[in-house]
Amino acid sequence: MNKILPAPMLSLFLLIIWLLLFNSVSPGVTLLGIAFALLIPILFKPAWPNFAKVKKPHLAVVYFFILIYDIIIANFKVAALIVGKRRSITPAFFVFPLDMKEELPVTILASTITLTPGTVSCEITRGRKGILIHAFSEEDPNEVIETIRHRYERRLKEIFQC
Amino acid sequence: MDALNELPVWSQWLVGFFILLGAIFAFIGSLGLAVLPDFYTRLHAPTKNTTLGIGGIVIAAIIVMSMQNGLSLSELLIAIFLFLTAPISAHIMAKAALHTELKMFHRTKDFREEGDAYEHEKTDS
Amino acid sequence: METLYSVTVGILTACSVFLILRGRSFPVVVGITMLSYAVNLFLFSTGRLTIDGAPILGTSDSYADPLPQALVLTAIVIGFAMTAYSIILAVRTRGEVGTDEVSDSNSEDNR
Amino acid sequence: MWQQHLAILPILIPLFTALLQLLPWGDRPQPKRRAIGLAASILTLVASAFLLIEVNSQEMLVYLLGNWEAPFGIVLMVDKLSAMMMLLTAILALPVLVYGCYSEDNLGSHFHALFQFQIMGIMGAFATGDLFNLFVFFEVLLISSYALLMHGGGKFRVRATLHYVLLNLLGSALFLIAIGTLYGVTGTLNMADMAVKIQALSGDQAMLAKAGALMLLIVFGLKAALLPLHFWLPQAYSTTSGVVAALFAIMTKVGVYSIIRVYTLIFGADANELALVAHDWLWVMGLLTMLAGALGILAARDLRLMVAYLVVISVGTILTAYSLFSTQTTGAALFYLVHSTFVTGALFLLADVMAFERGKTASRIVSGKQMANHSTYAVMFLVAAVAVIGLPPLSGFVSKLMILESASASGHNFWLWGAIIGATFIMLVAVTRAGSKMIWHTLSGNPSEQSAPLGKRAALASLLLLSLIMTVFAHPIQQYTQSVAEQLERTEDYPNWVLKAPEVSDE
Amino acid sequence: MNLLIIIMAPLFGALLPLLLKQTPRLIKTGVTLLIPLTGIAILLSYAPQTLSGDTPKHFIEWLPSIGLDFAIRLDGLSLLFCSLILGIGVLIIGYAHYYLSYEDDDSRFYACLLLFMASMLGIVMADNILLMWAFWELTSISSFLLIGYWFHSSDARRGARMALATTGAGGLALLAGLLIIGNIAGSYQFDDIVASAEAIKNHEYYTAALVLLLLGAFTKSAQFPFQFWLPHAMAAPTPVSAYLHSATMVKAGIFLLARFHPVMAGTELWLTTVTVTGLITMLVGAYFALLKHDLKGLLAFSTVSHLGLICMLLGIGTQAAVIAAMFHIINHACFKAALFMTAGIIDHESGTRDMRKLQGLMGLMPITATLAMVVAASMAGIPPFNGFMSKELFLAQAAQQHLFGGLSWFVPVLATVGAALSVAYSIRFIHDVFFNGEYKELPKKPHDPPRMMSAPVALLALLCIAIGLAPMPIVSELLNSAVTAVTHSQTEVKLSLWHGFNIPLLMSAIAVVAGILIYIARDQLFTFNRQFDGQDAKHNFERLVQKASDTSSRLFDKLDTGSLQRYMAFVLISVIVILLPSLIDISAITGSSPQQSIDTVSMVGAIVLIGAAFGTATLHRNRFVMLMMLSVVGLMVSLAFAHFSAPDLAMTQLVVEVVSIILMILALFFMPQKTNRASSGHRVFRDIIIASFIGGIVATLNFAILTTPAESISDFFIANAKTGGGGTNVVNVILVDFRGFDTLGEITVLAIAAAGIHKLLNKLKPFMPSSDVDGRPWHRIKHPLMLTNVANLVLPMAMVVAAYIFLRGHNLPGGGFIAGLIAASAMILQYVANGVDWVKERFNVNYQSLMSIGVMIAALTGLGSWLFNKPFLTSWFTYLDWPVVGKWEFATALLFDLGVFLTVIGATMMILSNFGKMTTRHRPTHEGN
Amino acid sequence: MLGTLLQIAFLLFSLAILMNFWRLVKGPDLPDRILALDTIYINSLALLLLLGLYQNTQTYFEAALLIAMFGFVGTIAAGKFLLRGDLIE
Ligand code: NA
Ligand code: NA
Repeated sequence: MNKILPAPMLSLFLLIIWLLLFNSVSPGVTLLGIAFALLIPILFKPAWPNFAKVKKPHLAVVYFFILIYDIIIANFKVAALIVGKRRSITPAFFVFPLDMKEELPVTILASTITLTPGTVSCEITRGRKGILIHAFSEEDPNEVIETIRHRYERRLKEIFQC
Repeated sequence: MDALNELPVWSQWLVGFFILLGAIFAFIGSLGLAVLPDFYTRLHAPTKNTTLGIGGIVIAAIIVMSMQNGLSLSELLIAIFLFLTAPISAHIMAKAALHTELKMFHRTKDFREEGDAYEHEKTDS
Repeated sequence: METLYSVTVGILTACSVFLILRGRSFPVVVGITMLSYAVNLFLFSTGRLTIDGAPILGTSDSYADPLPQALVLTAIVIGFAMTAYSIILAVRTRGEVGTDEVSDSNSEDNR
Repeated sequence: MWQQHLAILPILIPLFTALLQLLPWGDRPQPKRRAIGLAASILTLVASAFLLIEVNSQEMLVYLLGNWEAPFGIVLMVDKLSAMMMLLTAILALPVLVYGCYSEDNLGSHFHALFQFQIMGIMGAFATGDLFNLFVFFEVLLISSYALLMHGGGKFRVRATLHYVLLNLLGSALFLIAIGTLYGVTGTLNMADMAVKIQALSGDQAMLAKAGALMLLIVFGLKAALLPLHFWLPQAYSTTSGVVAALFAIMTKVGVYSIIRVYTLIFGADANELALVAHDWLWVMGLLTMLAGALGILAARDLRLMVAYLVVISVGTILTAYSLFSTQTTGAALFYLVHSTFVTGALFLLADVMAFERGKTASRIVSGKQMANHSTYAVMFLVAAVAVIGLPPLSGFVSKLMILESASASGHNFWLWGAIIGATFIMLVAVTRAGSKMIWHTLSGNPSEQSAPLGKRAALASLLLLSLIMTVFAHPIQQYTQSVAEQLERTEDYPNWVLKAPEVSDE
Repeated sequence: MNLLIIIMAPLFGALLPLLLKQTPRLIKTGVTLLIPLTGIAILLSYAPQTLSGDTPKHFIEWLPSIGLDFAIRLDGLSLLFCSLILGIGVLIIGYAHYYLSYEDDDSRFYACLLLFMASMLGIVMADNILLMWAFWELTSISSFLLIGYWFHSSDARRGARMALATTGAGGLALLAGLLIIGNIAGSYQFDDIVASAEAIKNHEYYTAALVLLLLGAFTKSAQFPFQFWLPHAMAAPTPVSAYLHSATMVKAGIFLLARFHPVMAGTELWLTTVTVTGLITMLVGAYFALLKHDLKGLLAFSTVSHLGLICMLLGIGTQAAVIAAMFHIINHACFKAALFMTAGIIDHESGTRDMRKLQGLMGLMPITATLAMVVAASMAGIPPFNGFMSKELFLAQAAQQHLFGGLSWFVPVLATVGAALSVAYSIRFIHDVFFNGEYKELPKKPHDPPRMMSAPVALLALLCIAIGLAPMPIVSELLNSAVTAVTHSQTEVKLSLWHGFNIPLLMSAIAVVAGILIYIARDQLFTFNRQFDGQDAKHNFERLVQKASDTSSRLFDKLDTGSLQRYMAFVLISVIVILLPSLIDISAITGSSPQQSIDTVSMVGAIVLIGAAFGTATLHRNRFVMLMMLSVVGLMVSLAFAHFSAPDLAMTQLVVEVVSIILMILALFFMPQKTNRASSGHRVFRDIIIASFIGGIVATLNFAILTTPAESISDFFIANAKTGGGGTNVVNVILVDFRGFDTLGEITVLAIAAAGIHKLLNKLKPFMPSSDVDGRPWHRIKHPLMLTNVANLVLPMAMVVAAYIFLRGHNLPGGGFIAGLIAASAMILQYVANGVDWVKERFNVNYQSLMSIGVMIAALTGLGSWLFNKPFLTSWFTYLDWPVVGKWEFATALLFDLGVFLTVIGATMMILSNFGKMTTRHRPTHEGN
Repeated sequence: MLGTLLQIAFLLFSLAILMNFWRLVKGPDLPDRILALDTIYINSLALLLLLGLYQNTQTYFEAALLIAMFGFVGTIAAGKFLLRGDLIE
């Protein structure tokens, strides 16, 4: 199984991409897609790191929608600030202390931080202890840290069980 | 162009909404890039607004294509790739900015402690 | 549109030529690369400018001239190969000669 | 089966050989590479020879690539000129490769692959009947030459290569502009078809095409090293390794060939408003090129540089003669072209072995120590000098005499006579000076212990022998070049041959 | 055929001594001697024919189309010269046998001598004037080798080069003259030319032809003002001087005058030029002969003088003058060869040729002295020797001519002066060497040479006496036929020693007396001449050549500065100069097509494109910014392609752009990132002008084309793409099918570039900065975590996209090339994100083989059509109906495109990975985080 | 109506690109320029999508996809250059 299907999630993902690309689920396309979805992970297996496995896929879906929602909100907030009182913003640098160490979850978290309200993850600090964040306009970093911890990090830990 | 006008009116409204939304967001993103005071704040504008702006256009495109030829989600791929890569770009740029010690907006509050970032360490070459 | 297009190509060419006349290898290579862009635009336009007529059968009533497109594609690839070679050659020259100047050290071109 | 594909063999053989040379050949690849390369070069030579024989009886071979009729597909159009140039290339390549197989190929990587790619590019440029395809093959031969020029490395070589590369990149850009202009006006890329379309042009369109035609002159002039586009050549040829320089004896000829091809077939005498657009320019530039070359050999302080300028002179001579645009002068110029390719190739090799055996003084025109094979080189130098200067009895004399004779006495031609005779005199003075310094003015002491391998000397000798052969068989060769010129003159035949060549139908 | 042997024997016989290199000299000499002896034998067999008035000929076709054939003849003139060349040649070879020392390379000497002999024979026997010229130049070459025989001496080298340069230049002039003559006559055969003599003389180019011809003759014969090279040729071994400067080389010029006498002579121009030149040369030569302290120098200038004499006679051109000339040719050959050999013997035996050191040798070498006195007397024109006779004839001619109207009396006076000088230097030769007091210490103690070495001299001395005493039986027939050949009229030569008391005899007497007086007063002459010392022709020549060389060098340094900027400017200015006139000729650049309207996007695109272009050009000193501007240009170009219906181009441009920028940034690491202002203001101004012109030209062309109605072959592609090529993406079908050959070439270029780059990087020792441009140390993290992860994610996704783009390329935008670049870009991202080692550990792909195989697949696909007897690259496609899957197209074009795909990946990766590997392993780093 | 909206969208995106370009020219620092370039890429992607909508064709889809996929590679390269100088190590 491992030989034929080294990364089932990836294969599935690739198949989806394939079908999206062709915009068709005709037998020919699907069969070929399956072939590629199986072949490519085998070919690129050495380059596929030992990523943490998604243990709770349904939570991942929830996470995804929360993320979409937050992205939209984030946009409105930042847009309002840009158009409105951009000279009075109070940017801030602070560190979000990480509670996880796994590569993939940390990456997802950092990406999430960047995509969501008023924060950009600038650095992952030494020993993967924290994420240096730049906030667009934030008086109190602790509030942000709490939100991130609660809203994203917690969920990610659940999804990946780490 | 003519083909678009043949779409049902409700979908025209929907498409129009998403196009406008996307365009406005993207515009604001770029506006932010142009007018915000320092690099770090400017970084926020395009990574969020422009990305979402594209999202709007993508949705509009999906609606149009789907209305014409049945469900068509190809354009979703564009959004996927964009959402996957935009944070990395921002991350690397921010790293570079920190590394080159760019001047910050004077109102920036710095809660960093020594050792939070790598670039302050002395090299041992 | 044709005026705008040709003026743009002309300016692009002029800027490239200016770079080509610089005294160091790097700007010259960049100039040549940019010139190849201009030339590609030029070659492309010999099929005239067609909007909404991509030469994909069944997508339009009147198609853009596909031949110049194919030629430009070839030209782009060749241009890429040449850019790659020349830029690395420039690096090598700098490594061996110690400078990236392309004019002789005792000529006035350098000053 | 292979006869019907004869026209493309001189392109495909080097291509596949080069690709094979790119594959790893185990721990000691070089002997295998040499064997493959030599075998392929012999094959190419045989194929080119057959091609010439075939063309000599059939006038022209047209090969429809992809079985698409002209002008839509790309055609190979091998007429007598092409066949001659291809055979010339193949003949030159063999001894040069033999020379290269004596450790020259160890000086840098990919020598054998690049060598074959180079041949492929040159062959393709000679064979193709399509203007854009000519560009592609120009690029093939240029990129190979960029890499080959570098062979062996070194400060001066790298620098000269950089200049050569960048100038030629500019040339390639101009080439594309010219092609674009001509396509924009005529709507075709096939040269024979373009010739037909050009004849029909008038007014502004003709002027537009003229601009394209003249732009091509710059492009080809750059390749051929016509003044004032020749500056790249001396540095590039004089700093590169001998074996590469010798191979490059054919490179300027590609430019010359293209000029002859385009300004005879497309913008020749039948082109109505565009008839002979380039010939006045060629005349002036050719004469000035000879002058520049002559000054160059006077100024040269290094034998290889001197030979490089001899190449410049040869280009000037050929093109000035060609610009007179008569069958006789063209025929004579082509004879001279063949001769000068062999002789300058031989001279580059000679300069190389001499430099090797002279040691520290290398190929600088100063007295140096006696070479291990001193008397051999003395004789070779004498033969090469006599040939290249154009003194009797060797091929240089024969070909110059042909040019002078064919440019019958008239006001215009006196300039040519003056230029050729003047250049010959300067060559005489400069080359004897070099020979007297390098061969006669040897320092006392033991002769050099470095001796170039016999194979190198044999390769060199065989190139010189070609000059002798061209002298003895001057008449048949001259008859061939004359028939080439006559065929070139009959431009009306080309569209008939090329555009009416039938596709191969299913049986 | 036999006739041919006379020339061919020495020509190919020249190889014999070289082949016999290892044998004793005697054998070499013997074999060498056999060759001219054979020639003499053949000559003798033909002589009766020639003497009876026939002209034996032989003809071999060589290059009939230009009139160059191997045609030879043996008329009286040829016979005369052949006898001299072969006869004296035999003597010289015998003499050289003793003359050359053991260290001398006798093989080379004999070889060159024979080569020279052959070329001389060729000149005098050629029936085709182009052939004659070929041999003419061959004498220059072979004499160059002979004069430079002792090449270790700088005098020999310089003398040889000067001789070659002078005679070579004359030869080239001669060639032009001959071509003109041949052109007028319509043939290069001698008889045809003689037949058109009148036409030639009346032709507008006659003057030019004659001047060129005379230049050839005068340089060869060392006539004034070209006499300067001859004395320096004396650096040659004496046998060479004896041969070249008595009987052969210098006489070639005289021969030429004689040969062309029937064609060119008789005009005012001929008469004046040849006569006056001869006269001046005679005087100048004689004067300098007297001044020389070197025995051979004296003889050399005496030769110049005597040649002037002959030349003058040919100028006068009457039959009697020609007889005198021909006779003197024989006489001069005899006594001058003998004198040279004598000088050689003296040099050989005493170690010097300086007359200021030599004296009183009479007692030590009496035989030599006796012989020398005989031949010197002949030279001085003392009866009863042969020299006297021809001088009498000459003086008679000088006295009789009426060439210069009222000033004609000048000629006999000057002739007498010349004769007097001749007497004077002859006396000097004898008196200074053999008498003039007692013998003084010399490098070697001289004595008479071996008998065989004197033999040739003795033989010639005897000949001098014999001819003098009995001219008619010995030379009359030969002279008769020679003069007939020159004048083309029947001749009856009458020669006798005694003509009675007459004007010439008086002149002779005056000359002898005056000569003695001049000799006595010679010291005053030496003193007078000392002020001109340092005016050495050799040095002048060297200086001239050096100066020409230096001037060219300087000119070159000015013009060709080794500056690429300048070369580029030359090319661009050429474009402007050549193209502007034709663009000015265009009446209106707007063609008949209407323009389309401009939309917002195009406008903005154009503005950004132009802005970015300006940015790239102006910010070139801040290179990183320049690259970013370039990126914008690339992006906008790609948008333009998209906007104007070229999706394939847009995609290609996009991906290529990405890869190029990466390459450039990679390269920038090894380059200065910021540079100081490098160009002066006026140069910038010049460059802006050039750039504007080029931009203007391109824009004009572009606009003119865009507004001209299109007519092209493209409809064919649109019509046949689906039916003939099996695809709906016409561009792709063109690429892989209609013009697949271009694509094959294109991927070949890519492969070559990759191989070339590998070659470039092989020995590269790049300059590597340890800190960035502001002096900041580099960031310590090589591979940021987020980047690594995303790159890993993107790789398989990109592969799916690549597969998709590849598969559908034939029908929709895409294809092997773009797919290949997509795959390659994803791989590059791996390199950037994870590093070389990481990738290498995981993918052990030999990119070079991959790319080679890629091209091979494409090429083999093309080759496949051979199996079906179709031309290379003929495509084939079919629709396969598979169960479940449905109908799928299979096309060979896809296979071809696969080759493209693999090549692109292989080549791109080979380029980037090799370049990436360049950096040192020792950079301060910190793995991951 | 959609036509007008599309025109407005074109205008907005065009203005956006102009503003990005202004930032690219102005800087002041390299990261600013990199960011501007990155944004130009993304806005161009949007333009391509809009063009596709406008012309009702999918021919620009792949080009847009490529920008989405590889537009950031240039940014990464530039950033990496600032950080390490060497892209591939
Ligand atoms: Na690297
Ligand atoms: Na590295």
